[in-house]
Amino acid sequence: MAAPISLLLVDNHPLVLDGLKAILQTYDHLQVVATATDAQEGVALAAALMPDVVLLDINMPRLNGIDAIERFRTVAPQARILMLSMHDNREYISSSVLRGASGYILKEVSTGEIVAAIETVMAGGTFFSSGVNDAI
Amino acid sequence: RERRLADAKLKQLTQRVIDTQEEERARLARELHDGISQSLLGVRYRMDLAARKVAAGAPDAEGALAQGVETLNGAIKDVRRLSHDLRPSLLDDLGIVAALRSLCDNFSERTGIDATLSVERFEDRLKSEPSTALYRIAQEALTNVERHAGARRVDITLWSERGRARMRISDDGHGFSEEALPGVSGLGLRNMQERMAHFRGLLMISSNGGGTVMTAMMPKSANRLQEAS
Amino acid sequence: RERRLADAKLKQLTQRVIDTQEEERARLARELHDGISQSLLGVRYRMDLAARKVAAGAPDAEGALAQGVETLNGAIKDVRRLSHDLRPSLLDDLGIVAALRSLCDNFSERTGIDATLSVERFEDRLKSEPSTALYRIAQEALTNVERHAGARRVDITLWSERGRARMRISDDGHGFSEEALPGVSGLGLRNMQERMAHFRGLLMISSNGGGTVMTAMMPKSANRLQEAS
Ligand SMILES: Nc1ncnc2c1ncn2[C@@H]1O[C@H](COP(=O)(O)OP(=O)(O)OP(=O)(O)O)[C@@H](O)[C@H]1O
Ligand SMILES: Nc1ncnc2c1ncn2[C@@H]1O[C@H](COP(=O)(O)OP(=O)(O)OP(=O)(O)O)[C@@H](O)[C@H]1O
Ligand SMILES: [K+]
Ligand SMILES: [Mg+2]
Ligand SMILES: [Mg+2]
Ligand SMILES: [Mg+2]
Repeated sequence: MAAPISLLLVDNHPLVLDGLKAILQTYDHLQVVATATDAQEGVALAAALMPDVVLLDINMPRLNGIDAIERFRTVAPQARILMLSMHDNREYISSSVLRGASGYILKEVSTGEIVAAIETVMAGGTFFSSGVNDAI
Repeated sequence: RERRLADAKLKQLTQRVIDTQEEERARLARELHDGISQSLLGVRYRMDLAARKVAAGAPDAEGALAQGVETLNGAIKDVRRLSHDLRPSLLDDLGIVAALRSLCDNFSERTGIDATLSVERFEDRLKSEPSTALYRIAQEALTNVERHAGARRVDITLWSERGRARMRISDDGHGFSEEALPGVSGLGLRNMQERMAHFRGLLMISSNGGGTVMTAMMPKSANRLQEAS
Repeated sequence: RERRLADAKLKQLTQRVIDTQEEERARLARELHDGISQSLLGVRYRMDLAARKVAAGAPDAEGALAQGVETLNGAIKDVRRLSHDLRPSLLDDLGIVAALRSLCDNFSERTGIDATLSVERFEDRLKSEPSTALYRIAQEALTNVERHAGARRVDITLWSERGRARMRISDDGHGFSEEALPGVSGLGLRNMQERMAHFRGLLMISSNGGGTVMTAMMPKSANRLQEAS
């Protein structure tokens, strides 16, 4: 069996991190290797752990997710960036893509969809979740 | 000149209101976005987890559900608190007496300053807007007591005088001098008086070394049913 | 007499300012209390139901959970909308251009009036508060276009003039006469000008049968980094 997809979760809200981690861990082909509540900390972890996919929140104090994309790309070029956001706003989506994110999904979509997004970006594709498609 | 003065006063007031409103909006938006939304997402993921465990016949779906319910209860409390701060539904549902009582209770609990409500021969016949005005006045007065008075206790008394609603708020703090009054710095006292003026009521303020007393006097026209007096 | 008139006008305006704020709070409180709270309680019941079914080994716990998740998603959307209306996080995260673009998109979609944003040699160096001010001015101007202009299209242009931010909002409606301006009825135009005045900026308003043009001019001091001009 292939090695599981390694994931780094970055979100400033612990309840989101805990919840997301708990559910993603139940999938055999996924492995959450680290979580960070701060984008800067996330970048450092990405550099150290070289995850396959980074799930990245947008609204975070200090450094926001969109501004952090380039830093992740610099320290861990192989990592796919999947934005996980509260906003279905076109402006957020286009800036994310422009800066190098491979996908953009709303936080409240089903876990099945989050997993599908992870698999898609892992395979080199792009993924935009249901609520987001209307916006682009 | 008079007119310019009035204009300047209005400008200053508008400016203060715009500032406070913008701050309030930003604060609320943050609470909704960073607090409540995120908790709800936490619940969302727990529910998915529970559903997955149920589907797989795994044993501890109940654990995931319990965690979700706990987070959800917290979020429900936050929503209630926010909406209550904005406009106490108690005011609409139970009237001014219950709303003020709850205001006093919360205030005492939060600040440690003893706050009590006495109701003496008060007939609640106020329309909704004057009720809100009295509630806001009490809210702002308590805020002042907390911030400025150095008081150990504050009493709110509600009564009616020939059908006219009256509310007195008195604290045992160090008071303030008359000179502090007409300053433009504070919005609180000014707002209180404007609110009363709007209903052709009056707010009397007196303060000395023994504390501060504010008396709000509503006219009969603030009542729901108007009869000859 | 002059003075009494000015005073009465002042009172009336002050009252409008307070009333508007109170209305906004009341509306928010209602949405939180009647809308979001109730949805969350609904979710809560579904989760309890699911937990009991799981405990009893009953089959369709997943059905109850799915219903709960659906309601929860609705509540999350409602919270998002509320928080966005209060203060668009776009303004903080991506700046005024993105926020105005999104404002135009939403406005067009909602009203059917064509709204576009043009950005011409604009360097976004505004501090946060002046950014918010421009956004609010655009919001209020669009509201006026919707309510009063009878316009088919409105254009917002953003540019910089020797480092100073400029925003022009023009519509192709029927405009209004100068006399309509100094009336006590409206708060909108006055608020816009107050917001600009606060940053030592200016709001120019001109209107004729061919439409209305508002130009907001920020001074250099509204920028983050101040250099000699
Ligand atoms: N209960 C009180 N005890 C002592 N001093 C008071 C009391 N209430 C008001 N003051 C004095 O009166 C001043 C004006 O009060 P006001 O509520 O108008 O403004 P503020 O509280 O300073 O500011 P704001 O209410 O606008 O946040 C206060 O700064 C304070 O010095
Ligand atoms: N774009 C416009 N086209 C035509 N008339 C306008 C436009 N903007 C403003 N007006 C006129 O100017 C008046 C004043 O506008 P203002 O925004 O100050 O008040 P309002 O919209 O009437 O009320 P408020 O904004 O306080 O809810 C309006 O009543 C309207 O007659
Ligand atoms: K796993
Ligand atoms: Mg966040
Ligand atoms: Mg005060
Ligand atoms: Mg208006």
